[in-house]
Amino acid sequence: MGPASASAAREGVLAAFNDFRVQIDDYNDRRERLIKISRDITIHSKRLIFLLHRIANDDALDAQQRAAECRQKLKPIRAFFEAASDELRGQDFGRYSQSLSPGVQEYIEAISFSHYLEHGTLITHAQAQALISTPAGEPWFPLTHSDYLLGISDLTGELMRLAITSSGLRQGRHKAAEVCDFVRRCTADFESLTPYVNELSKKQSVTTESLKKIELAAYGIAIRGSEYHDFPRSFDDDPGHGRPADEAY
Amino acid sequence: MGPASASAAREGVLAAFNDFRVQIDDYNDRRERLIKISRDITIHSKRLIFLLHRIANDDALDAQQRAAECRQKLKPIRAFFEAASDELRGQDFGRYSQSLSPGVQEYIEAISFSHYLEHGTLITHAQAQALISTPAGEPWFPLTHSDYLLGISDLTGELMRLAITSSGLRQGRHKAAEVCDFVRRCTADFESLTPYVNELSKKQSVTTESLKKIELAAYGIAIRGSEYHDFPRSFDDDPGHGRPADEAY
Amino acid sequence: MDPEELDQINAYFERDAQLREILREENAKLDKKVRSMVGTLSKVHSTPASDFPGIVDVVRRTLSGCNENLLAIVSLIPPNQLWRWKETWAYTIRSIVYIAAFTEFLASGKLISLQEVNDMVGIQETWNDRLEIQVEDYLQGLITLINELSRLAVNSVTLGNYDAPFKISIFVKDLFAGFSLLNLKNDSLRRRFDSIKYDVKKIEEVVYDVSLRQLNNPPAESKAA
Amino acid sequence: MDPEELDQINAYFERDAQLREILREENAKLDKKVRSMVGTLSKVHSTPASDFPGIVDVVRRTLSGCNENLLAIVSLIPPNQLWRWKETWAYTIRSIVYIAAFTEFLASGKLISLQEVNDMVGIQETWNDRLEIQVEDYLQGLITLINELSRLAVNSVTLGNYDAPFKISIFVKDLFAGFSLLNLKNDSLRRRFDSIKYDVKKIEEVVYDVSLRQLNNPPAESKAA
Amino acid sequence: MDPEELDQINAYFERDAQLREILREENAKLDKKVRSMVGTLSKVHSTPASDFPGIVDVVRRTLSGCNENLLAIVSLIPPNQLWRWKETWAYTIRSIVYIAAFTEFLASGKLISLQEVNDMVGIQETWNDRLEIQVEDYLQGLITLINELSRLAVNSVTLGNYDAPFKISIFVKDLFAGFSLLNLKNDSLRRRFDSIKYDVKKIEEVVYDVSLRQLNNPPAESKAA
Amino acid sequence: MDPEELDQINAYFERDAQLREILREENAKLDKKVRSMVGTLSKVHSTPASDFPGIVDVVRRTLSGCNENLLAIVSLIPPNQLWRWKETWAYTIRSIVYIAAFTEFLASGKLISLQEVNDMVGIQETWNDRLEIQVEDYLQGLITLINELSRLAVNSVTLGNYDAPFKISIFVKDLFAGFSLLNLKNDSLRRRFDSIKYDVKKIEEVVYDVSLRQLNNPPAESKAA
Amino acid sequence: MDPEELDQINAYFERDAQLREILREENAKLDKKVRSMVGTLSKVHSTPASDFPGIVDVVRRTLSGCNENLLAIVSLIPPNQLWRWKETWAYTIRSIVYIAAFTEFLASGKLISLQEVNDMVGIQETWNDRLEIQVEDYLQGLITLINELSRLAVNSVTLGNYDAPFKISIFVKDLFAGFSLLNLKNDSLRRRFDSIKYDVKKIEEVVYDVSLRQLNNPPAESKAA
Amino acid sequence: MDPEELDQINAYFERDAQLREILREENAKLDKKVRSMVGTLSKVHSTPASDFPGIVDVVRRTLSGCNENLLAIVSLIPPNQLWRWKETWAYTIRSIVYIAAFTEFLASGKLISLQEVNDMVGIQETWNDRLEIQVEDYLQGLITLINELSRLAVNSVTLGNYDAPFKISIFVKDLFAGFSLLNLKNDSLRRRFDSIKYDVKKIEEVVYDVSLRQLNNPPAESKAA
Ligand SMILES: [Mn+2]
Ligand SMILES: [Mn+2]
Repeated sequence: MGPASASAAREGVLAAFNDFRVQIDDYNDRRERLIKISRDITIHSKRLIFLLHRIANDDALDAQQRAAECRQKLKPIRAFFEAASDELRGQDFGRYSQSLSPGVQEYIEAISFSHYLEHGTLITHAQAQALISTPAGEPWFPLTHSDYLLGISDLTGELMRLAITSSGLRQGRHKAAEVCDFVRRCTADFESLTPYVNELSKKQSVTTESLKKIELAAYGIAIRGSEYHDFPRSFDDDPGHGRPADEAY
Repeated sequence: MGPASASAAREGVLAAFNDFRVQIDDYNDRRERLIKISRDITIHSKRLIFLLHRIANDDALDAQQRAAECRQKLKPIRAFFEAASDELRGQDFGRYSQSLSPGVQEYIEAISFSHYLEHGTLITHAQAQALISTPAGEPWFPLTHSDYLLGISDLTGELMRLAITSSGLRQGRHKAAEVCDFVRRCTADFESLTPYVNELSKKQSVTTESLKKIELAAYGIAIRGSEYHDFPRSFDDDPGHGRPADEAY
Repeated sequence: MDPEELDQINAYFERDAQLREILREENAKLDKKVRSMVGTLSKVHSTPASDFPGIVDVVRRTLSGCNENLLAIVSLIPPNQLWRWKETWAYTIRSIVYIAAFTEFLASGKLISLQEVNDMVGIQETWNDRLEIQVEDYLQGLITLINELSRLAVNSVTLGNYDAPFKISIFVKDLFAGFSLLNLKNDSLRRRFDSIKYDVKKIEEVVYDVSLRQLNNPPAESKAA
Repeated sequence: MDPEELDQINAYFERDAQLREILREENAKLDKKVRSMVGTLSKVHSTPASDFPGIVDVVRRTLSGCNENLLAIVSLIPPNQLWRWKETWAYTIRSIVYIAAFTEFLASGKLISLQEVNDMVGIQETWNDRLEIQVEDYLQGLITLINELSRLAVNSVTLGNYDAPFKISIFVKDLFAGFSLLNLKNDSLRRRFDSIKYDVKKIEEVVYDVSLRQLNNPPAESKAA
Repeated sequence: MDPEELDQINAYFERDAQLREILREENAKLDKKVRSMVGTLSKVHSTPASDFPGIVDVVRRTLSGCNENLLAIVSLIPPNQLWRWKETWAYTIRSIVYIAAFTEFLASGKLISLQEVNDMVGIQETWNDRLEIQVEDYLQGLITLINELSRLAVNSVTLGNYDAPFKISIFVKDLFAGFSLLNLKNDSLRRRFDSIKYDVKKIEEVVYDVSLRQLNNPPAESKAA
Repeated sequence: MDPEELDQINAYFERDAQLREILREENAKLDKKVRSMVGTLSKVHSTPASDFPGIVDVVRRTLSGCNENLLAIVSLIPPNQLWRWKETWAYTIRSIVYIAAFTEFLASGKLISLQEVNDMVGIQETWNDRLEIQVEDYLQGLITLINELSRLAVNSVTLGNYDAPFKISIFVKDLFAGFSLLNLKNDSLRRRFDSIKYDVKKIEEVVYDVSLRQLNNPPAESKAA
Repeated sequence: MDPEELDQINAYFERDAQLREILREENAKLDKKVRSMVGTLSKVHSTPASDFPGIVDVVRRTLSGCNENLLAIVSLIPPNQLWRWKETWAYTIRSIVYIAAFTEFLASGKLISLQEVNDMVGIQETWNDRLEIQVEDYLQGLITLINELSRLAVNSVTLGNYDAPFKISIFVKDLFAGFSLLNLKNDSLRRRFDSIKYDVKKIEEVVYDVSLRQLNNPPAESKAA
Repeated sequence: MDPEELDQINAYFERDAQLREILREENAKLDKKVRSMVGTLSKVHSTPASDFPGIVDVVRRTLSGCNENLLAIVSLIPPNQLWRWKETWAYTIRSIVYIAAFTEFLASGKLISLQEVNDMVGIQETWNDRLEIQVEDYLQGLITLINELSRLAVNSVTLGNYDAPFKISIFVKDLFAGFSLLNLKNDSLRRRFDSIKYDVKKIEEVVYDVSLRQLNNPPAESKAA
């Protein structure tokens, strides 16, 4: 092997690796873009969840107004999904979807919270997929079962917060019992799936803790309600009658 | 129990706790002071070790000059020991000596290094204790066996550095073999004590690693020396003959 | 290597270690004052509301005396090194915010602003490259206040003061609503905010207990609170 | 190492290890008594206050019997080696403080002093270079007492004793004020002290529940407290 | 290395790995049944006490059906290797103890004994070098029961059953007193035992809430307990 | 959750778990062949270069026989699910790349291309939605080759072959230059790439040792390289 | 809880704890002998090969004396509880394997078999439900030997013995090839096996250094190896 | 809470998150240039010394072009926030120091000063509250240089340049002596410094090999180097 062939070999190697560099850079760039989109979706979804907590107990709003506010907040997220869908066509979904997962899960948490507040039921996989679709109903990309389940699992934490903050409020008294029922069913349903989804089984203990906190909130309402049954003014009266009526109470 | 006696009870509690506060503050202050002294001793001891590394291979100095430089550096440490001894009289030694331990161990590491460089032997417990004593030979406080052993254990790490840096130098060629022997004996002696001193058994694996590195240095010298036996200029000549003679080589 | 440059580098490392040591000591002095104020403030739980002004007075005097400690600290920090050293005093500063905010609530029933806390302890605008109450510190201090107010609601009723829970309820719910508007990251602030829902709930329960038993004064007055 | 010196060091550590073993066994005997007293004391949670004297009596008899175990331990410790060995029995001594303090509270409603604990179990002044209840042990024992008293406040009310929570509240608040005077480091004492805040809160809530419903006897007193 | 010996070593590892795999599969089948029973039992939290017998019946039928799974497992274990393989099924066995003990409590209010658990699922004395409910497993199952009973106390009250907490309280306190007498080492059993202190406290608080408001039927009974 | 939907999800995951199990078994069969080839290849460290062709031959025959295993795997993967399952066989595929690349180096001194690896084991273009050697797998395999070549440089000299290190040095340096062109993230590829710096250094030292002693044949060439 | 059952449970825990304690003490005695043998063996690193027989002799005498300790241990283990207690002595047994294998290598240059280790220390076939050298222990001991042999290769050369590395290299490579054929799981054995790759490499480098400088006697032999 | 203040707080949190993002991107651009320079510099290992000037030239041109990236970064940092953000670019800056110091050594054989590095990439004195090469970064860069120079000593000899090791030896020993005078804490700098003893040793060995074989030029010349 003379010097000439040696340098030819070197050129060959460098050419091949230049090619790899392009492929690796493309892979990393795309991952970076998706991770950024995922972060953006997460931020917006978290804000939606905060908003839902705020309006959940706001007497001044009716169901329709609430739904309208939600849809408003959902709009910008659609743009992110559309941007992500370009990177996730065909084979690429398998390759890159993990980078978007955190965002998708937080989004599922947000829309399932909104769905629960509006309908009192669990959003189905199909309904959730429909909210990750073009206006024409074409899915931007498939919603995986695990993203769906992990999002729902986080929902129970938000419901716990809802149950506790609203248990002190008049209109929240029935809520705690309903939420308790709902989360109990979620916990039971998840139980059969934990052998398959590793992260879910980790989250299951958090869910169980949330359930216990909700049970305590429901208990508090029940035991205090039982005492005030015989009182001159009923437990369900608004005791804060001295306050201005338009206060978010 | 009327209000009067209630407030009397409270006064009693507060008086007692004020007393506790004084005791706890005194304890904490004293610990703080000792920890600071320990840190100061550590810093000065580390500097002494650095100095010893620098002068160990310095041809320009003879043994006496080296010893003199060391004594110079030891002086300020004496003042710290004197200060510490005030806090460690009688019962207090048991109570507070732990706070000073890190400093004492680093000091043992330094003086045993210096002792080894001067005499080629291990400093004994009595000799080390004598260096933690007033000029009149009165111990400032007792040197515990574990501080002594743990300090010596760290010495082996410094000897490893010495063996490697000096193995490239002319006058270092014999050193590696000597150090190798010395550390081998230390490692063997410690082995019988590891069941009693928990920290020592942890350090023993570091010591063993150091020993292996020293063995490799000694090996390097031996194998290279064997090759150069037949060479026109001997292995033990100074090959850097082209350099200025006063360079620290 | 140039011997002079070596000396400079060594001196640089030395200074750093010493500064860390001295700052810790100065902060310990300030912290001692802070603990004493917290102790004094904790008396409100067993004191009739009529005696609150006395407690507030005592605390505020110590509070304005903290200025000298802050001055000592700020004079030690080299220019531009706020972010390097702030962890040393962050915890103490948060307690100062809590103390200032608690006295303000007791005195006026109002929420103290960050600027008002600065004024109370004499933190200067010009220090802002060295020592500053950060937004996070201010919010952390307010959360501590909420924790304490839920206890105060309970203890006020025990002492026969049935109006206090209503005042506290209005104040805390307003603050809680404010916090809810913040976009918090998943950090320690978020975790502590998450915990105050229990305080809000407890205060609400006290308000209900008192209202349903009609122990509080005529509604008109509670409105004024 | 000089072989003779190596042998000496080995012998020294050997003696040490043996003493540690024997001390551990002696402490296990004492600990058994302590567990049994803790078990007896836990009956107060389901016993009317009128039967407390009987429980206190039984416990105190066992308590003074601990003297022989302490004597056995102290006779093993070489002079001046208190600090070397105290970890062996520290945990047991803290339980003894707790037991002594609990019986004193049940009997007289008062806080036992460190000296009184010494007297109860016969710890001599002259042992103080070998075995001694340290301030920290005493305080740890009192914290355990506070943990237990918050349970007692709850269970007393269940048993229809509505005055107990008020007594407990005064006692615990005084103690809490005492603890607040201490400058605790970030050590186990500090962490446990932080935990008693929850006990104080719980007791306040029980007092609140009882006051609100005016179930206790002389409401005037509780307000004055 | 001798090729024949290598083959033997490989065969040994192979057998081991296969047995581990099969045992895991067999245990997974049993675990599925266990999970389903746990699911059914968890309905007690939202069911009136009058419907408990139905739940108990369903669970007990599945429970006795576990015998075939245990038989499958025990037949796989080589003689004398109980201690080698027990980790595979220990967690499942503990759940079985919990399930058996919970049904017994719901049915009779009594504590099930280890032998009764063996009988319920048909574990034979002769299996004892291969498969056995160890004392630790039994105790672990009981601790899980206590965890669950504190939830049941809470949820019973929510459903308007004010007597259940008193029953639970008596049962759990008795069990707790038993556990307190055990000389537990610092292992997982000890840590979990420490956790049931919170359950006991929680149950005491529920009993307190009900008693304070005099919601339960014969108040005399609770005092006597 | 809707019971029907729950069932569907359960069924979906069940199918998944089964496929994973079968794939693992198929991969284990392939892995066995791979180990045997790695074992054969490791003989080069104690074999004169003249006997390399025999080793290469043996290995290549087994290598082309891997096709049937890959076929078995690819036929199990549902369309488009490459990314879902590739972790199952990725490690094995990387070893295949290493083996193919090593034989190529031994045979021709050249770097094998990804396409040539595909051809050697019969991976079809049409499988690319189910089974494919990814660029990352190819690079990982080459890193393993570099690790092995630094050993080969050392052992060749031991066997008196003083020219091999020069060949290896040129080959590895070219490859190293290629790797340096890549922008690697902080992942396992990056960590392993960092490790080959030591191999490069080792090879440089061997070349140095041989050059210094002028043991190699045509020194002119090595200087020109 | 039934008092009698409680007593039984306590007795069960007690027996267990005592047996653990005694076993630990017995193992400590054996361990002391083992440490002393390891110490004696470590002298090979600074001793000419001609003095190895003396070292081997001394060690083997102590080794056969271990039989009495093993007898003491095996007589304590209840039937069938090998798997329960083996962790107590596993580490010591592995050291015994290492010692036996090292003496065999020094004496004959050969690999000791598991059965030969048993014979050397008098472990009986009939003990096998209580005490046994497991295959894992045997392999772990051999790995320790390899770790030590790479040191010996280095130190032999330092002492001017240039042939030892070649002997060691042949022995270790053979052993390494054997290990490579084992189907190890991802456990501690696997991790330690990964570590011996470094030892093999180190030995190869020593052989390289000696060959490069042609210091060894009959170069032909090393090439043939 | 004041809505306007709330908006401000929210905006403050928002800005922070965005700045972190943009800084990361800007640093990535700079890092790309740095990698390319490191790649170019690595050619010295296979290039005759006569061609070094060309390599130095190419690198220095890119180096001065880094100024625009640093400018972009410094313009993003708010005043006084050097310590808040420096971690973002610290690693890149250290590589810049290494590159600058390597080119200086190749060009003049001298040690570059921190100020000269600043000048080379145009870092302004006035930026020092936002972006600055810290002493630690400078020292870290020099350590990387030493690591690289020990490789260069080896490879120079392979390429027949027998004088380079002497030059490198003088330079590195001087630097090593300088580092030895620093009082380093036990941090990453200390650990990396500790590792360079191997580089020093390797360089010495090369110098010895060359001198003893009398391959270098007449002594007079090496003195001049
Ligand atoms: Mn959430
Ligand atoms: Mn050291």
